[in-house]
Amino acid sequence: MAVIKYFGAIAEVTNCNEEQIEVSDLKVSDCLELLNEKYNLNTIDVSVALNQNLVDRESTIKLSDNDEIALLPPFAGG
Amino acid sequence: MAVIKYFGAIAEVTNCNEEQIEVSDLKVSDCLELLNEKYNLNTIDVSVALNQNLVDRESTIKLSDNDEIALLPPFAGG
Amino acid sequence: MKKVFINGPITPAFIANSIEKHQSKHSIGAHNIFLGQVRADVIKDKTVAGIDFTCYEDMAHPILDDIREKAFKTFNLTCMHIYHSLGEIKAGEVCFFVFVSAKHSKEVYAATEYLVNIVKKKVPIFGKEIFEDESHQWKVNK
Amino acid sequence: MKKVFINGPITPAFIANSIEKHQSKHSIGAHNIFLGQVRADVIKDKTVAGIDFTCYEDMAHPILDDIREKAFKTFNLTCMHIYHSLGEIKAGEVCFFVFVSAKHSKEVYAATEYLVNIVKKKVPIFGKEIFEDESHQWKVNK
Repeated sequence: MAVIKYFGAIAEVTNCNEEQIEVSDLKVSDCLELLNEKYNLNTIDVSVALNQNLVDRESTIKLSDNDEIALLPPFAGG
Repeated sequence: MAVIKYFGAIAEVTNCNEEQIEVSDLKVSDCLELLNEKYNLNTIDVSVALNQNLVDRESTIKLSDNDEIALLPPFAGG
Repeated sequence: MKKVFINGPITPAFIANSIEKHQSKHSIGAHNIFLGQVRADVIKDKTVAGIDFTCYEDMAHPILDDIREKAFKTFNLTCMHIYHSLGEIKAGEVCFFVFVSAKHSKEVYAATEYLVNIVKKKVPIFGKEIFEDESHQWKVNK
Repeated sequence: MKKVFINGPITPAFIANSIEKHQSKHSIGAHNIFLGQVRADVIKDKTVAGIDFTCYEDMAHPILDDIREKAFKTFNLTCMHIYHSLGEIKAGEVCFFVFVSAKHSKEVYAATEYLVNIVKKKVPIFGKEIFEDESHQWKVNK
């Protein structure tokens, strides 16, 4: 299992801050597609971090157990 | 009479902060020459203000009664 | 890992305390401080009452470490501190504090501007602008 | 004529108070503060213990008024304050405080740098660097 974390405007849509996901053979891009189907996130400009590093949304990296995927809306610090 | 004001390194040399000077027909440049003879200010980079405005040391403006001449060493604010 | 995130506003007293701590460092000749203050912007007739900041801290800290390391390499600084608020910060309160110190004044300006801009751009901080009527919108840095 | 000259050091509490006064101005989004701190420079084996500042105030005030007027015309600022110490300021103490506020961050940096440089260059302030052995030399801005 991997953990998916949601922040800001995205957490508002998903209505939770994190959830577990079964990762067997799942690519980052597939994972995003699944989440997009589930939550319809298309209205938000989402960035993706895998284990705290930004990755491309189309990344074909395969997820492993204990990976942490984060869906990040636009940054607004400062 | 005009007043001559001294600041910083110059006041240290003149050993006073101000003095009166007789101004009949005296130009700024003449006045400076007199003060230079009296105090030997050549070692200091002196700027001159007449009534709070910088003037050229060679200025031929004639001094009037109640004028204020200031001899200013290099600025060191900040 | 240096402390960056502060729950609640960054108070004038906190800033004064940071300044005071640097008065024992006698090689410092110049400090430059940037403060971000929450504006009561009016958006479609609604006034911003405050911003509720959240952060992905596990990701933010290594990014902030990199930012500091690069800034020390790029600029000739004696000290550098970055603080950002989390939680709800009201209009008029300070939510962002960048503090740079160097021997001479010419070193500090570019460093401050660089740090402010890179923190805005790279650090995963999120801001919910809360209006006076309690509705909200999500802040986006341009 | 705004108050600029302060007898003695500019304390962290004074700076905090200045910041606090600006928290009621809800159009401000960015502050930039420059602080000049007296360095304990070592010059020919002697250490600077402090600087004794004097000023030709009758000349300084109209120059400062011009500086402020020009800065407000050049930069898009909400507020601007300049403070400078007079009298003896010890190493580690703050003698110069420039405080600029604007709606957006990008407005403030150049304004601060401009003000710091022009005050150093144009305002008739004189500084006697006093060494630990009580000898002195006269400071000259480069």
